[in-house]
Amino acid sequence: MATARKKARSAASASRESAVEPETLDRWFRDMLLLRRFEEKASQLYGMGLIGGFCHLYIGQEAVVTGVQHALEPGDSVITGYRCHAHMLIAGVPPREVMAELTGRAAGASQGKGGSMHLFAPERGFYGGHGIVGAQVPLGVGLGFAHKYRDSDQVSVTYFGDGAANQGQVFEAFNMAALWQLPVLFVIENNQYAMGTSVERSAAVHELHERGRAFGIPGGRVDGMDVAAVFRATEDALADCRAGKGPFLLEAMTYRYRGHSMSDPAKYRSREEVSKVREERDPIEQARQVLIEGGHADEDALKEIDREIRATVNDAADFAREAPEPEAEALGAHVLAGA
Amino acid sequence: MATARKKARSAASASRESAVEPETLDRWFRDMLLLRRFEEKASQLYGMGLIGGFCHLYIGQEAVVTGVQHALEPGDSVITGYRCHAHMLIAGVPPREVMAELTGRAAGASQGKGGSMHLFAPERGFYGGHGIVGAQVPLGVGLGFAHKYRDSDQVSVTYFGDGAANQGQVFEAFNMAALWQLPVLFVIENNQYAMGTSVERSAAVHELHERGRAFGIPGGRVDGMDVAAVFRATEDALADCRAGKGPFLLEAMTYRYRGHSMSDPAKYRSREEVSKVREERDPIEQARQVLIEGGHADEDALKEIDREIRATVNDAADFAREAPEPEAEALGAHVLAGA
Amino acid sequence: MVQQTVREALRDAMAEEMRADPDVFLMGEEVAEYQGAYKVSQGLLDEFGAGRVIDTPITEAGFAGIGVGAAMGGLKPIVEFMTFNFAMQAMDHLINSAAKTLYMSGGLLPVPVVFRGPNGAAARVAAQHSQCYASWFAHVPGWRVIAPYSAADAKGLLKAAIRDPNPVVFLENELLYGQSFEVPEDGDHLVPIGKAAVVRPGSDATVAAFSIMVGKALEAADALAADGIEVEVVDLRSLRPLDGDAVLASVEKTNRLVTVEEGWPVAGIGAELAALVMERGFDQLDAPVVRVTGADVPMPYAAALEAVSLPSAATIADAVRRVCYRS
Amino acid sequence: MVQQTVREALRDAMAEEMRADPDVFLMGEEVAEYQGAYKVSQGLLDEFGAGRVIDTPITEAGFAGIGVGAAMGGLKPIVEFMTFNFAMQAMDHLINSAAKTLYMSGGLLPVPVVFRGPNGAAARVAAQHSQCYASWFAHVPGWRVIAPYSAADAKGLLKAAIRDPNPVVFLENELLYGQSFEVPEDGDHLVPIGKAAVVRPGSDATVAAFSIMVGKALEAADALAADGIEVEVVDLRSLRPLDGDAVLASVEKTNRLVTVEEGWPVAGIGAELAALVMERGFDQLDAPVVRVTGADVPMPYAAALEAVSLPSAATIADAVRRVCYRS
Ligand SMILES: Cc1ncc(C[n+]2csc(CCOP(=O)(O)OP(=O)(O)O)c2C)c(N)n1
Ligand SMILES: Cc1ncc(C[n+]2csc(CCOP(=O)(O)OP(=O)(O)O)c2C)c(N)n1
Ligand SMILES: [Mg+2]
Ligand SMILES: [Mg+2]
Repeated sequence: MATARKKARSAASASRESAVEPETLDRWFRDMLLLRRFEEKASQLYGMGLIGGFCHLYIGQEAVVTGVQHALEPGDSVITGYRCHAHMLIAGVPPREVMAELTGRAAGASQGKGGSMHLFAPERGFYGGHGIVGAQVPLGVGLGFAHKYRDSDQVSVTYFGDGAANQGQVFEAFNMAALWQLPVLFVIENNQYAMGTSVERSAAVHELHERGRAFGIPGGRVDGMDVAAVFRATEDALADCRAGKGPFLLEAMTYRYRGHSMSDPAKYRSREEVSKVREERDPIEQARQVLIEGGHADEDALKEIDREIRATVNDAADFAREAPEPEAEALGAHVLAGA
Repeated sequence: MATARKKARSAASASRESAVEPETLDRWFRDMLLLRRFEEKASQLYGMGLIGGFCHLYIGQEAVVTGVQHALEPGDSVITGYRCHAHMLIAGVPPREVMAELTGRAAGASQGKGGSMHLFAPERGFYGGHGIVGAQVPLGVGLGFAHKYRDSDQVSVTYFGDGAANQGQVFEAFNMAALWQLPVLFVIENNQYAMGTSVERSAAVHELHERGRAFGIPGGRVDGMDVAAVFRATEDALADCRAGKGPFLLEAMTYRYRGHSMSDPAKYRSREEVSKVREERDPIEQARQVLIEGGHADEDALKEIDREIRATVNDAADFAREAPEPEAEALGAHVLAGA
Repeated sequence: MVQQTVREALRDAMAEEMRADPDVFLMGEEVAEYQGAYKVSQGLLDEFGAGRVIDTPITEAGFAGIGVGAAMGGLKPIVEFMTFNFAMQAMDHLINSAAKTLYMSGGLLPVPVVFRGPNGAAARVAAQHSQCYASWFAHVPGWRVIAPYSAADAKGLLKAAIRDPNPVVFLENELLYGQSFEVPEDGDHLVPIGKAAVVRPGSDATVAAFSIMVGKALEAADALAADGIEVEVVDLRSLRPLDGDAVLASVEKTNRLVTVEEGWPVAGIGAELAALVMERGFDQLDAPVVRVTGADVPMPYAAALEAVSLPSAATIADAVRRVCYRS
Repeated sequence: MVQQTVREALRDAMAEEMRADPDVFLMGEEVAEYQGAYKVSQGLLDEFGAGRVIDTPITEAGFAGIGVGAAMGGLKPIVEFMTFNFAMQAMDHLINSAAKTLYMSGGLLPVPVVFRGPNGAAARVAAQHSQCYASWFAHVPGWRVIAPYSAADAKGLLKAAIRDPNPVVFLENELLYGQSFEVPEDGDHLVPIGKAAVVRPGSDATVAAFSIMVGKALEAADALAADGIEVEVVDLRSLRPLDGDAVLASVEKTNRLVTVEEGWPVAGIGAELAALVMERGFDQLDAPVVRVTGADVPMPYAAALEAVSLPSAATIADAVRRVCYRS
């Protein structure tokens, strides 16, 4: 473990000296594209009535989880809210399992019991997938507590939204994380809206990364549409957390292209606002540009990647449509463990 | 109202130019002494089994409510936690009613239903007396909301403890108070302990008056053992609140001489620590010194005041012992209004 | 009578009370500019302005407390929870600040606040978004708890709730919002809190239900009528106070009772009704009371599981057949 | 057997489990340096150190969430609430994060956390500090709910709770902390969760109670024995699962049931028992079940009112006489 960690760390610090290495960027590009194509497909399945309830797409925000995840080490834990498809996929869960959960099938990650908002893969360090705004923040601090309790140097990465950042329990968790110097990287995915409420209308002060100052928690902002920037900022923050300096608060400035959930027409912002971000700041497009302009890949190669990813996603969708629903007997299973 | 307000304000600003006027200080001295003697008596009654349950004495902190109260105007509202005998008395509620509530009698302020922690006098602007740590803070912001909703220029004074200052709902309330620019004066009575937990052990950063900064709320610290200092700081803060500048956060550094409640032996701090504060910073003793050294009163006059106050307090105690308990039929009354 | 959805009826109730009383205001997440997460407050911002229709941050404990404080200060707040699941973050203010204060103050400090929003299961929103709080809230003294079914009752009871000097918990149902009913055109349609209604008379068995389950009970009654079983359906409407007299009067006639709720069984509303009828109508019963409830599990997401976890017209009809010894 | 107070039994249960399993730790307000607000954790800081006995700020939502998160991370936290009244601030984590996660995750993510602390009324602490949450917690699936009476059960059930892979709500009673009972000296005294106990056999009527009310029921039984009425007292011990079989077995013998709880009546544990017996033992009953409960009011402070708001041996005895038609 320790060696793996050291290796990963030195590889990482190498990458920041120079520009990002082409292989690395290629990896990131593939990952981000998978997240996007997966959710585009999910959106289709939702439209067809195959996915029900709430379904919160991450499209536009892909650089955040991608940049963060690649800075993690095995054993680190990750937790987030209901907008969690991407966090599940980036943790390495097969797209089939995720999509089958979205369609509510027995082969889904949660055997069809959780759905879109309640995805979990603890064996891969992903602790969900929580539907109550802000609740994941103390939970994430609890994961950090467990890391420290065990004297490991793992970190808990705790994602939450700009809207969640107003929740009282977040401040309670900040205080304890700081008081006990827990290894927690708080990542605010500031996509500028909580449902229909912009940060301007929900927060008296908009520098959300400053919110930990009252507890001595250092914070910073990063361009959440730039995967390499997210990676570097995460690397720095994690190093501090691992070094026992306690929590860090990273605010990733990002944007969601779609409505809050599938049922939101998103009338609270203009089409222009959305298309301006898509055109000027799209994380996947930016990565594509670097790959092409740096001569690391040509259009055809990237198209081929896209084809592969679409095939994977289509396969996941086919699987998720055809997989059987849970049997009625499953209703009473998993209410209690060991019962 | 507006004239009264103006008059009060100009009197107040006069008093700060020069030193505090002797009559004013005399008034404050009497008030603080009433609070102290009242609670010393309550402590006796508790020891005799006449008061039950929890009983949180305010002894040592008298300068805070006294200084604040004298800066208020009619129509301002006040709310606090369970340590509320002083807030009730300073609002002008007859000591008999307060003591009879402590002994659980029908003649008590809450007809014996609330007890020590649940005292109310809304007709005098005092809204309780709340037993759940931190809960009074959103409630106080709600009172401020009502003031603003009615376009009045009254202010809500919302007291809470250093321990309560960690509560998440406090931060939620800060955010909304700031976002909506509500006229709320938050007063943290920092007596340095929350039950047995010192601020050092409960708060990652100890400058509690800085806790509103994340929401743009200005704050300041004042010596909570100096009644004139509290008065002046409150006056300044209230002027801003009334002027529509939104909330202010005042941290009054104070100390409680007794245990957290009557059942607390307070082993978490040394006798020396307590006696040092009593000897060097006692608010009543300080006021006495100024009165005497300034030649505004002599020892005999002050002793006479004490005699008067003791008589009032003894009368309240006698009343509270002899007043009848509520009849059993009272059990079902006041569950619902108008029912 | 006009045809109205429950959504429109609730909106009209708020608008009428806001017109009548300037102290009434609405606060909650997305109630203003978004017109309500479920569009229940459609048009209110336009009519009453941002001073009286107020979007809050996602801070339930905070804004519920602010609502209660404003009520203490003499206003008449309507606090919308986007769903009651999120009210769990505010539970302390609901119970300790709202329901208990009048009593603790010996009558000095009333708290005329209405907490409203959808309760129970919507469609496919899984465990954290589907809980029914009916029995929790009904358990607690110091307030009123309402759970209407029809649009007319939704309107008349919400208006009554806003005027009530006590805290009121007003449990709506998302799946009912779009459903249409006849609503009296009377500009001031009020329904008294605490009275159940017989929404279908019958002689063979009583089905007592509330909120969306009244609709299922009526469906079941239709199906059973075809078999010659005449069901009396009692819509409880209020859960605190619970109209025991109305249920007992019906049982006196039918001698059989089935209770229906979508919430969990243990210590639910059905348990309370069974106990009540046991205490006050033991000799009337020709068969033990049967409870139809949601399954005793967190709500699953999968369509097939969700379907079996909630009462349906079929499960209600089965229960009625059982109490009639016709199964 | 040794004589121990409930307080000591609880402390020993925690200490034994902490010795046996390094993943077990205790967190809460004043649990460490102060030795517990009610001294239940006396000595634990000394023995296990500040890494495993952890004082928290007064932030129930936050530390309950941290406890649940630590359990998700594989530890076995014991989260003490100074009283369960304060757990209302943490209700969302109890229900939505602890009780529902195993189910939502299709079995992937167990949450082995114990929430413990005093529940219900202490003496003269008034409405905000006296609520009994028994029926609320029992209502919810996904966890276990325990409310012991004796020191032996307190110890054996708390040890079982700490080892259980599920969330457990462990309801203590402040007035019982100082009460002494016989406790087995067996170093590893475990009591199975979900099993009631007949703590006094009798043939004329069954009284089912839990927590402090078991003591009142035993007192009532003594008084009634003098009148020739032999009461069987069933200590429920667990409220979820509720041991319906044990209650029914007793009722089969006595044909009469009185339920006792200090909580409010509506949708309480008594309601559940009445409904259960109605469903499964209707023909056994020679009299309707009578519920003895706390008064349906917020708890008053005045001594005289507090006394009449809680069940006493006398009110229990009256109820027994009623079901025996001897009043
Ligand atoms: C406590 C709580 N209140 C309200 C909701 C409803 N809700 C779900 S998501 C959401 C907006 C959250 O916005 P943000 O935190 O910015 O995250 P984003 O959706 O932008 O990723 C709201 C209000 C909820 N799930 N939980
Ligand atoms: C939510 C909640 N948690 C715990 C308690 C128990 N409790 C009562 S007072 C108190 C300490 C509060 O300290 P602080 O806020 O500093 O006020 P002080 O007592 O010093 O005036 C605690 C823990 C409570 N009443 N409410
Ligand atoms: Mg957002
Ligand atoms: Mg303090």
